[in-house]
Amino acid sequence: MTGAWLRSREAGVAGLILLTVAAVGTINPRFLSVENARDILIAASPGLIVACGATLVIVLGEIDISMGALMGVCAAVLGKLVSAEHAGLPVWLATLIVLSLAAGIGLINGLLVTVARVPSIIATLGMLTILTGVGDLLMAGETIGGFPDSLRAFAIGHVGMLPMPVLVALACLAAFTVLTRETALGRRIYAVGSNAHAARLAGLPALRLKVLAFTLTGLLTGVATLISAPQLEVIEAGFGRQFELFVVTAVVVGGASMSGGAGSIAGSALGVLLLSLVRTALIFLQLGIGATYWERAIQGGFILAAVLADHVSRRRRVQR
Amino acid sequence: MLLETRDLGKSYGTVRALIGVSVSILAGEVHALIGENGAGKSTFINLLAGVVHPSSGSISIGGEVLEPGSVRASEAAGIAVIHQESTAFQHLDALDNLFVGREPRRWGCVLDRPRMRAEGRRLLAGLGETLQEGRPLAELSVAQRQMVAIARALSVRCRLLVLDEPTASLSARECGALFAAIRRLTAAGVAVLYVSHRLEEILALADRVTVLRDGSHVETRAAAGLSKDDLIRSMVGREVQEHGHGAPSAPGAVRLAVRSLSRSPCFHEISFELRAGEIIGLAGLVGAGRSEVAAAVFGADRPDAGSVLVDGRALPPGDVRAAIAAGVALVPEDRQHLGLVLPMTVGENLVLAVLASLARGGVRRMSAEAAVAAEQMKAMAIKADSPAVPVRTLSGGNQQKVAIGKWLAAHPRVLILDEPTRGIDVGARAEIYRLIRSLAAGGLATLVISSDLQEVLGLSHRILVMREGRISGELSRQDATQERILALAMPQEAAVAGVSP
Amino acid sequence: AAGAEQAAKELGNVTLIYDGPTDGSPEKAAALIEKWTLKGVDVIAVSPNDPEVLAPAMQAAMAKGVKVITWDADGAASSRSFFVNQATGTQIGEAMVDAMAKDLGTPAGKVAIVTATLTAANQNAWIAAMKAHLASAYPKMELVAIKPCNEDQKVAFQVAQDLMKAYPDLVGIFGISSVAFPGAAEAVKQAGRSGQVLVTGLATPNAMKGYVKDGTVKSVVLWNTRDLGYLTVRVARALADGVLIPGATSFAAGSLGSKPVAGDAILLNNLLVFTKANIDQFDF
Amino acid sequence: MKLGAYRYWHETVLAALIAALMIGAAVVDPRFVSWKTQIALSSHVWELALLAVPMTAIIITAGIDLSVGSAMALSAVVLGLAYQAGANAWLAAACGIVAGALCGTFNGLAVAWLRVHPLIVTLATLAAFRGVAEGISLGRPISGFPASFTVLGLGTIAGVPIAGVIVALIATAAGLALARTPSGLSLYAIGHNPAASRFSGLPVARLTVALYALSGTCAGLAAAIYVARRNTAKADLGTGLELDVITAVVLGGTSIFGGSGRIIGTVLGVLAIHETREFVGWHWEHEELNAIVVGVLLIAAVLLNRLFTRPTR
Ligand SMILES: Nc1ncnc2c1ncn2[C@@H]1O[C@H](COP(=O)(O)OP(=O)(O)OP(=O)(O)O)[C@@H](O)[C@H]1O
Ligand SMILES: Nc1ncnc2c1ncn2[C@@H]1O[C@H](COP(=O)(O)OP(=O)(O)OP(=O)(O)O)[C@@H](O)[C@H]1O
Ligand SMILES: [Mg+2]
Ligand SMILES: [Mg+2]
Repeated sequence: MTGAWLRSREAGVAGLILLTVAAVGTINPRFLSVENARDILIAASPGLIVACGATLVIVLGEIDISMGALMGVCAAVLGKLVSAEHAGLPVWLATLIVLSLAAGIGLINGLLVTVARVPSIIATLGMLTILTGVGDLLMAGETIGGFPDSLRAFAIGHVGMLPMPVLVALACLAAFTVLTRETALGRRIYAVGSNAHAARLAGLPALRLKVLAFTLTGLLTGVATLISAPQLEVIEAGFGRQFELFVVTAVVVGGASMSGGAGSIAGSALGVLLLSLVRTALIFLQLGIGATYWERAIQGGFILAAVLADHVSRRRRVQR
Repeated sequence: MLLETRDLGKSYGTVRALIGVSVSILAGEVHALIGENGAGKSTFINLLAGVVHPSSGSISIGGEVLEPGSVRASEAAGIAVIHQESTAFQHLDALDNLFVGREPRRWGCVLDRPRMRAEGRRLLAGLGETLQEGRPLAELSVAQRQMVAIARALSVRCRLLVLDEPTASLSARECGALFAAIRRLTAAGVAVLYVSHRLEEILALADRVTVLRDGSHVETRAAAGLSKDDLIRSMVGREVQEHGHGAPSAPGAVRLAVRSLSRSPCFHEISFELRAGEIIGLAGLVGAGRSEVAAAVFGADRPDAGSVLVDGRALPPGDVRAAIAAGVALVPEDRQHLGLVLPMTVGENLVLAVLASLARGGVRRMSAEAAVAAEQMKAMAIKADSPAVPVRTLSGGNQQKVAIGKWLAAHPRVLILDEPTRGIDVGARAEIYRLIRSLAAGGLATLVISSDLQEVLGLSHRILVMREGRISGELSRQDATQERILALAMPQEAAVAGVSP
Repeated sequence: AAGAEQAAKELGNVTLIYDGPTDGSPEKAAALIEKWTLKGVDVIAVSPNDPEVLAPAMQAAMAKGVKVITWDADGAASSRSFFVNQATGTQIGEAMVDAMAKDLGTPAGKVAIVTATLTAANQNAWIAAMKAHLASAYPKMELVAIKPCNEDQKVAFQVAQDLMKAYPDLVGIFGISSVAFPGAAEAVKQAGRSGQVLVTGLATPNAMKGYVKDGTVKSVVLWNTRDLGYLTVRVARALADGVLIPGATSFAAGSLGSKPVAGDAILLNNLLVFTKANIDQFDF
Repeated sequence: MKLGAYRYWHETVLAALIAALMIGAAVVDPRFVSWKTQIALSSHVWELALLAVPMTAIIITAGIDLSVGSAMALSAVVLGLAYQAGANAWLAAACGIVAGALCGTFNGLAVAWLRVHPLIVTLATLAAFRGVAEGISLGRPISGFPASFTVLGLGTIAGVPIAGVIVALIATAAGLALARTPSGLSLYAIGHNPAASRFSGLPVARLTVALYALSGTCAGLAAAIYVARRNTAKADLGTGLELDVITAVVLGGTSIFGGSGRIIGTVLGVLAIHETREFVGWHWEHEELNAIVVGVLLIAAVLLNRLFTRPTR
């Protein structure tokens, strides 16, 4: 059992994380502070939350790339609803509306993919484009500010030692780990992604599972917006841009397969952490101003190395 | 009477896959269902399983009418099905595979792992297997996977167990365990509906036999006293020329020489020579490594050691294109995944292997391609409306003819046929045999891999037998008998129990 | 915008059309200039987000007889007739450095810059000026890092957080875009280091009021965008009417009075520094 | 009625949509549909069209290339640096194109030989290529190319933009190659079933590498055209272009699952997006609307196609 785990994708990513942390920590011990760990976790929490849903979608053999734009729309709507200069609704009502909106968009994605049988990459690419436009229209080049304190407290508050966003992320991770590993629903999701035809023969409700996964991804995107947007005092146009790219990359780095059936919540979470580490690590390495211009290249190379290394080692293990 | 179909029919557009079939199945009997490719056997089973919706008619089980087109209703009524195609979930482990879709649960949603484990062990033990938990099914052997699928079907407390060609990938040992399990079930009053192209199995197992032809019910009668010829006549509706031995033409020069070819763990130290005009049969149990040898000779896999020579010249290892250029052709076992591009047309598939050589100046010559396609369709007697229909729409036998014709168009010097007639009905089979013989007579060097001993015996000039990755012996056509081949093929210690015939 | 609309209303014969790429892409901005050239407007006032990329399109517009002026930021001299100059890149960069030095009291210690993107032309011009000014005027202030936030406030926030931890003796952060500045300020505020790590940069007073009042930010550098809009529309009208011609030395800018013209630049020259004392007087 | 036999439903639907749009535009504002306006606006589409051609072939093989925008930026920067280093502008352009080809070859090798899913490879190189572009240029723009070079982006032959002529030639060549060469048919076979293609002796790995290399080369060429038009080489150009390109290709009827698609469809897809965008921008002056209209168009085209073609299974 432990032997199998050590050979798994999760172990590989965890190893890379440890290696990065150890290396950067050796060069700059301040990297190893509790404070820094906390900040990295806070920054990673929206990714951790949405990756839960994205993992389900990818395990089902589909893909969702509309999350970033949806986040932008959710943030804009949230801002407009709660801020005093716009609607000024009570926080609970605004929260409810934002979450329903996010889940609703996810539901539409799901229905497009299942009922209308639009390939998921096209459906969500279309949704991404539409939502980007809607988000920009809502923001209209302005900023929206004035979040009530209760909302701010939710995003930057603590429960004991734990920051709220991290707490929410951990709760999501725990719930989805149990969902995928220990419930009939979870195993069915893997079954459908593994072999759609066999799933049909086994009478599994593939379409309903897909709609559910897309809806959950939407809903989680809403949750992620709620914990991250009010971290700042104002919301700018472009909030959440390219977030989908980050999440999909992280889930894939974490071992999910584009052809479905494979992937785990733990792997995806580790993928998010790994990718979240890189930017901070680069700052702590204090490479000087010139190195700044190579940061994106280093990040890209890092992803490439992680993915290629795994594929090469996997190919050595399984022949053909 | 356990189950009764009344006037059951199914049409796909204009294709009438099943026409007014009324059959009854009795509790405790093994009821065999036979027919040519495309006769409607799988369709009949899919209707019982609720996978497809009938166009007409009804099914009643235990006197109650079954809700049509619902997998869950069929399951609830006690019908368990093992489908023809693999229905395994490769990413899940054996335990999940056994129970997905009807998991034992606690509090409505959480899996009851201990119960699954206990139940899974019990089910697999009944088939002589042990439960391998935690390993994805992809890591198990084909036979182990099939046994998991069978155990899954048995896990339902069923009244009718349906098996659609369950033994296609099982070796003798597993077949024995399966037949024993079937007999236990029938003794307990469960009915078994059994589909197979292996007529020997039918005669050994079945109590009654139902024959379908072109979607229609031909007859149902008791199996006792029937002969293989009776079954064939009933399936095909005419006499089939049983394959007599063609006269072995004088073998020519050595075309293909394989020297100490090894690829661990699949096969070791394989050496043989194949001459022009010769047909060698390669026999062995499933998993003996024959397909792997073929793939290595063809350059699809890279061997660890050894060499392959065509006309005395060594082929670079692991290079399909070099092998093809030297005149080697392989009709693979898995025609759906390796042999054909199913969504493409018959014509395109037929010219795929000769595309480059038909082109002039890097531009395709459509007329030349059409001519080649037409020639092969005629030579192989491929039944298709036109070369422009997708191969996918053809019946299995005709697909196989396309897979062979595609290589004949390339005028190979060495032809390797891996299970050329698996899943092919008697009529189409006879045509393929005739073709292989005439090609050999024309000087083609042919290697035929087959699990069907009749086929190997009937076709080959010489027979090689493989056991556990090694060549365990060679038999000339005069010396070869089923018993001697089996003796060479069987693992030394394995029990011979339950092997058919 | 408010200033521009006011000018348009005063003049009465101006139709104002606002257009701009939603994602700040220079390519799209160039495409917009080409579109308006085709549609045939009298004057295009460009705030070039990338002077180099926009230059060919602006030149083409001038060749078609459309008057092109720049405002807010300048373009290549050959690509426009006048620049409504609120401040040059050098002035802006130096003003930010000076503000930081003043806020620090003793201009010494490590400082860092959070910029928009590594390729943002205006920001890069300011950074160049800042580097030069730091080196010549404040040698004791050491610039330790320049980090992009990719025009994402969350990233600006996180980058500023990381900078404070990686350089515990950091004394100041420049947020040199309207996105980077509030993000950096929020990070300092949440870290509880308001007053220890000073933040300054460019942003509108409204976005920064909170941070100025709680002491996280002591100065915000910006020009009066309201006046700039007003002046720009005035200049455009005058240019279209042929009233403003090259060689003029002053320009009557309505309620702003007379503004000096230096070469091809109409000088607004009102780089502002907002502090706790004056920020409430501005609303934009 | 046998509708199934007609193979060009998607193209027909797209062409009709474009025609409807143009007629509508002519009614609203005749200036928009004038030859002069259309030629002038066409300069906005050449890079998109150029990259959509190899992307069509790649998607036909069930692959994808997300790195085209970044490869284009890297090519442009290499072009600029070579020019700054004293090379003649045309030689510099050649350097840029070679850089693009190398980017593409890298993708191709990773996909074909290491057998990593193309989405994953190019997701990583999407960041890596642009990062290298930023690194070697330090984010600075390079401009001041001679007029003899900018003619590539701005010049016309008999009233037709030179860039357009280049794109038309490449698209025609690609269309013919797909329909009329062994390699073309091989790409469709690979898209449907790479294993069977290999077993048929098709040069799967070689074609795959060549295809991605071609995509990189076209990115290099697109970079040269862009730099010539805007007289600036910079590391941020082509940001987000990959999504536009993919949108155009799938709008043109190429199946994202591989095995089907035609250049003519892609050309119509590019045209549909281009005209829609330009008209929306022309008439409503709302950049944001563009995105919404294109997104709706994308989904609507797939749905419309469903109405006409029954899935055969
Ligand atoms: N989904 C489908 N669409 C169209 N035709 C179908 C479909 N499924 C089966 N058919 C047709 O129905 C007929 C019966 O097919 P079926 O699979 O039942 O045959 P079978 O007896 O199981 O043959 P085999 O021995 O090859 O398994 C064939 O002509 C087949 O082409
Ligand atoms: N898909 C697979 N997964 C795991 N092991 C496999 C798989 N296919 C074959 N094997 C293993 O590879 C070895 C050789 O198999 P191979 O298919 O070459 O046998 P064969 O003699 O050709 O049998 P067949 O009658 O199926 O063609 C066996 O040990 C078998 O268990
Ligand atoms: Mg069948
Ligand atoms: Mg085999």
